[in-house]
Amino acid sequence: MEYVVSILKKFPLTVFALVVLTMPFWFPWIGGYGGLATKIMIWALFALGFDILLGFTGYLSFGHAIFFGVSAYATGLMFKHFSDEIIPAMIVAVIVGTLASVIIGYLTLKKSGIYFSILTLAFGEMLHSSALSTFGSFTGGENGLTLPDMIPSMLGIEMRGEVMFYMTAAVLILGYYIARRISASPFGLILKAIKSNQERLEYTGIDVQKYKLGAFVISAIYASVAGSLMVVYEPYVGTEYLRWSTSGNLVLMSVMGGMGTLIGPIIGAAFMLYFENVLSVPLGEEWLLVLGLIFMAIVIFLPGGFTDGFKLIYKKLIGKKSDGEEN
Amino acid sequence: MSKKSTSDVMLDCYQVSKNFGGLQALNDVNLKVKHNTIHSLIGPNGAGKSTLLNVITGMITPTHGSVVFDDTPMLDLKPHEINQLGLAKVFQTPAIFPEMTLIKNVCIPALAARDGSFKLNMFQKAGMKSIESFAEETLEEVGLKDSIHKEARFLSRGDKRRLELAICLAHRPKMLLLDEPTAGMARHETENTILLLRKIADRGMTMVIVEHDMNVVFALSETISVLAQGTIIAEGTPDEVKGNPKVIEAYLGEEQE
Amino acid sequence: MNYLFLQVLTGLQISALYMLIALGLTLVFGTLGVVNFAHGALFMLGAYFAVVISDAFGFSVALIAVPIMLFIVGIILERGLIRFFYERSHTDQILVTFGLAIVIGEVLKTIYGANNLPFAKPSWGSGIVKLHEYLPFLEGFVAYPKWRLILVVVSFSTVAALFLLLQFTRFGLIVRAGMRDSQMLAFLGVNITRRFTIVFGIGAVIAAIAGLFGGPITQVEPELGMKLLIPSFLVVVVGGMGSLPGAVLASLLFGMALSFTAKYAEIQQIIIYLLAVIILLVRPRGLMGKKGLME
Amino acid sequence: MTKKSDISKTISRRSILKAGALGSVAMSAPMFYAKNAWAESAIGNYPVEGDTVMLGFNVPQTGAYADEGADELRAYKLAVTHLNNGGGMLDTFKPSKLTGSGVLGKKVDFVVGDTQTKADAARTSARRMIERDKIIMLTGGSSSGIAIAQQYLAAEMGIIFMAGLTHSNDTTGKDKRRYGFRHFFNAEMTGIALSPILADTYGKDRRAFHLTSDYSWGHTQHDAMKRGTEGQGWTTENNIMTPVGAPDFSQYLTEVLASDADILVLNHYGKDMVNSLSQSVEFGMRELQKNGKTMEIVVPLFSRLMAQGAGSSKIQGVLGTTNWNWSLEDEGSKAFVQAFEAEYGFPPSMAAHTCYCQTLLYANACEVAGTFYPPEVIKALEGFEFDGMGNGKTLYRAEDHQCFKDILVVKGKAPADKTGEFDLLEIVGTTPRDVVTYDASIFGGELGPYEPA
Repeated sequence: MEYVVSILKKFPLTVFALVVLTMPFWFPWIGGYGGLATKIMIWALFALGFDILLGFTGYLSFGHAIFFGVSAYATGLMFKHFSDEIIPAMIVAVIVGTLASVIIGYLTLKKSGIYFSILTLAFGEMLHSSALSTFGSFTGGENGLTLPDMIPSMLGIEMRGEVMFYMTAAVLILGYYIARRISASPFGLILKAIKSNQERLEYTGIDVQKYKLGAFVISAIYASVAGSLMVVYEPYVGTEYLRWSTSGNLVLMSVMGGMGTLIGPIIGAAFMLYFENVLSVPLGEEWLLVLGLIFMAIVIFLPGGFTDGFKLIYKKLIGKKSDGEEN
Repeated sequence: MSKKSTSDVMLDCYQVSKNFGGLQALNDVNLKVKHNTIHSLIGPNGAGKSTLLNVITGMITPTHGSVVFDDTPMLDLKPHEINQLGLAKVFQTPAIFPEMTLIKNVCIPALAARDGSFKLNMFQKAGMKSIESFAEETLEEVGLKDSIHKEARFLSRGDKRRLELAICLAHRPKMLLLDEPTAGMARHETENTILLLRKIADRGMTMVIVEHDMNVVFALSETISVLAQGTIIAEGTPDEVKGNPKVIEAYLGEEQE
Repeated sequence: MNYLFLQVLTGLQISALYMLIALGLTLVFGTLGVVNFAHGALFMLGAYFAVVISDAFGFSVALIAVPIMLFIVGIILERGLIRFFYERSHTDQILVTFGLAIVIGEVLKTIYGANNLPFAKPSWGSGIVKLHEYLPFLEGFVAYPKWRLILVVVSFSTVAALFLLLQFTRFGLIVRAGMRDSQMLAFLGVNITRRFTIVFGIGAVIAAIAGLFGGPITQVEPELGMKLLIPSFLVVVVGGMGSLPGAVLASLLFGMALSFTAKYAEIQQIIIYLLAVIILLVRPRGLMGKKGLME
Repeated sequence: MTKKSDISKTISRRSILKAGALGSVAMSAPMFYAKNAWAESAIGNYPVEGDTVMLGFNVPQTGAYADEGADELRAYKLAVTHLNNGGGMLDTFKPSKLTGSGVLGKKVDFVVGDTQTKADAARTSARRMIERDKIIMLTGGSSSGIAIAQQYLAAEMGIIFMAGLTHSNDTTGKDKRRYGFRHFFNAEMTGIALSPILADTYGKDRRAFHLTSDYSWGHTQHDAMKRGTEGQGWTTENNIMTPVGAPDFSQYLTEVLASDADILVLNHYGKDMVNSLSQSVEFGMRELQKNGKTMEIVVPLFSRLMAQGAGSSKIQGVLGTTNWNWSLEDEGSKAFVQAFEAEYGFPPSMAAHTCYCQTLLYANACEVAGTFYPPEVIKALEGFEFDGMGNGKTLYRAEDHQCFKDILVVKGKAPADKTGEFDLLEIVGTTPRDVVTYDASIFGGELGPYEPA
């Protein structure tokens, strides 16, 4: 047991990559399937980026679906009007998502606490409503942006099935690597300090506003890549990509997995999608009720989420040892 | 940083006034703090000491007046810009990063000193070593070397103050502002703090101290300014201030309330 | 003239419901410092209780019984769950009450189904009022649903009652003091905990009133809580968290905005969000917010 | 339900097939034992292995349409029982090759998914059923946007999608797909069928005010009603798009009050309908006198579940159209209602009816084609004409995969005339099939190829 944990601690990225890349082999044994595996990767990337904002700086955005959705629409529109090639589409999508995040971040990050949450929520709902009605002719309104008979491809290789899975997995592993580097960097240290004591930080010569914007934009870039991949994976854009419930799900995932740990939100995303799509079948109509109860139990008894739970179990198993040095 | 000051005045508050609604918190306050001195600010409760400190650190904008630090006008500057100019503040209740280890607490100001107020150094791991060893030295200086990997929230109140002092020092400021640095400390802790501050000052640090404990004030200060009802009523060396009738009146007035 | 009058009346009437929901939300926040995302669910619970009881025993029984029931529910919630979150972060409060809202909604759905339960108004509240008979400046025939006028009256009376309670009673005095500094009061030996429980109960009672009088208008279904929670939250935040007059002002603003833009769908569907964004950008703490709270 | 070994064999067989010859030989080995002539061209989950055939029922179990979803699921289960054991409409459906002992010699089994009334969730759960549970046919849905989202996915993956309740013209109009089929009627037919009866009942000189759900179904519904009623001499005073899921319509109703209109057309469905209708009545829209006429409310798409939600006092006398009602007296409807009531204790909704029919229609097409091979099944459905399913002689039009049948115009029953809890709608007219048949090309769109890319 200790040996396993020591390997985990020494080679976290390698272990992570192995678990992700071997998913096609072990996932079906627990009732998973290909499409879900890819979708988990995409949401994991989304949640991972969100952790750089919520987990590090403590800013609870209820409008992060904006970047996921805006980028998804940009990708879809590129496919529709430009070409099936994913590279230009994804580049444009990420640029659009990033621009949106710079503007919205600049306007909202001056507020904190619930004012920030509500402001991001208001921005999100505004865009969602516009996508449904005002811009309906571009977005396809409630029907979603449909892309008949097209298969996104990269340099002529069709992006479906396993090719898509491994591409997404590679992006996720890269994303995880980058996030870990950020976490260990001076930049990451200062982001975590924002959550810890923002006022002290301001009086320590740090331009907190810029760091917050930095975190916001980075997390929005993750969201944009995820949103874009979503459309590559399935050439279809639904309006609910922009809806507050998408942001809400993201929050649920991060909290259940464990905020600020990077791996936590990934586990949270995997758990939630697995629950929603596999465990919901035996549970029937009441699955959402069960999920709500699980969520509440975690917030009440295990504020650190699953990752905290694992730590507790581990400590129980090996007897109490070391104060769990942060990594 | 290396800019040479043209006068021997490091901090110059000129006719600073602040109005909160109808309340005149500060009224034409003039305060000059000289290089390499410890300058104390005393006065009864509600005299405007905290307001003045907050004006200096950029938290409050005065109604009128000016604040010049090291030849740079400081009004309209944000707290972090003021800090980058070399002015660090030790808060009344210790302001630290409670969930972080001591070493990380001190690395942050060290980074701010090295990289400025913002740097997108997401991948830079190199150079962290020197920052860390510098942080360690600073912690050693304030006497916290033994617990550098402890989380700050587990420290005693006195140690939290030391940590905060280390945070301020790690930025290599030109001047320290201390808001009641010994509040709530036991006697021996207070004495240790006095020694520590003396040691720091002797290496060439300007300090402004707001303090209630007269033992601390008289043990440390070269100059004392007395603030009452928003105005400076007396200023001078400890001995001059001690005998000033206005000061006695101001303090007695407080006691009668 | 008639048109303008009707628009104003409609705006007033839309804001009445927002106001009732926002009132409990902002009271609980201002006093207890708790961000209660489950408040919409409490409103919905009130509406379900109201429809079930008034079907079985008539509306007048419900009028008495539902506020009492919600008061009890509120006290159980506060004692059993919310009080453990006073010391936790606002984020945690949002999260746990958000979870609670999902659970309440799903339980109601399991019991009563996802479709609307028809809520029959009592006979004294149905029908229309011919306003032109009372207001001489109206030309021709101008009528408005009686129930909606009752809602406006109930809503403003509730606001007034709450205001009087807080402003002119000893209980209100302590609660208002507690809003400023709860530790201080605890030192003074005031049992602030019990009063906080009661405040949460009062919040739930206001939700019950909203359910009783709002239910017949909006119909009763398990997503109602969430549907009204978001606009109500916007009302509270735009008004300034914890400010009762702010909540009143913001709900009036939203109500009028929704009423006057009704013809222009593109604007109307985003108007409250647009207003919220603009107001919060210009006035960071909302219309009447206090510095320090919620930051 | 599903064998583990099946699932673990491959995560996505199609991609492997495409990936390389080696993989394809290894993975598709079992196919060589399939009896069908088209074995080499696998599409979707064809060929079907083993002795059961799997159907996927994707219905809203959570969210706003959960009750409709529950009723649809009841109908699907009943359909599976009848396919395997006989009974129900199997005895009335003509021409039918269904035997009541499974389909093509295989036992029919099913899996269920939750669409959550969200397009994205619907697609994810559809994928689960397609990729993991190996369904050969997908069906369900209770909202047009979601049906269309699933229809595109199904077409991409080579799975036939038998749409459930979806009334938007788009489903078989601009968003039609070769792999999607709709038994339910649509907004265009509502417009054609309802308008003459409205003109007969309320007169030709009427001014209508529309309130319309702001999404694709609402738009097509408004469009069809506007054209239909204006063809009868009505004028359209105004139209306001209302947001989906609005709990309060008072601000729009105020506009109606202030206008010159004497008819209010509510292009809403589900809870929106219940809310807007109840509130319209509350605002006195049925007592008001305008232009010397009594104001009237029209609900173009009517359903029994909605009528129940609004309460019979409010729907009394209100006109609308419906796909089917349990009170119909033909043999097919009677057989279905009887079987449904015997199983569940209450009559089925129109959503249940269309889902039941779709399942039988698909199964029969397989029998007719003699294979589950999708292109052949599609050809068997295209242009198929049948009877005995409750709507008289019905045609699955080849050009757009839309069913054409007689359309029922219904009126809300007065509380006094009700014979029971579920007796809410009275059929006041039937518009014949050839009247509601429109030109297939008017909405544009392409069906796409028989064999997906």
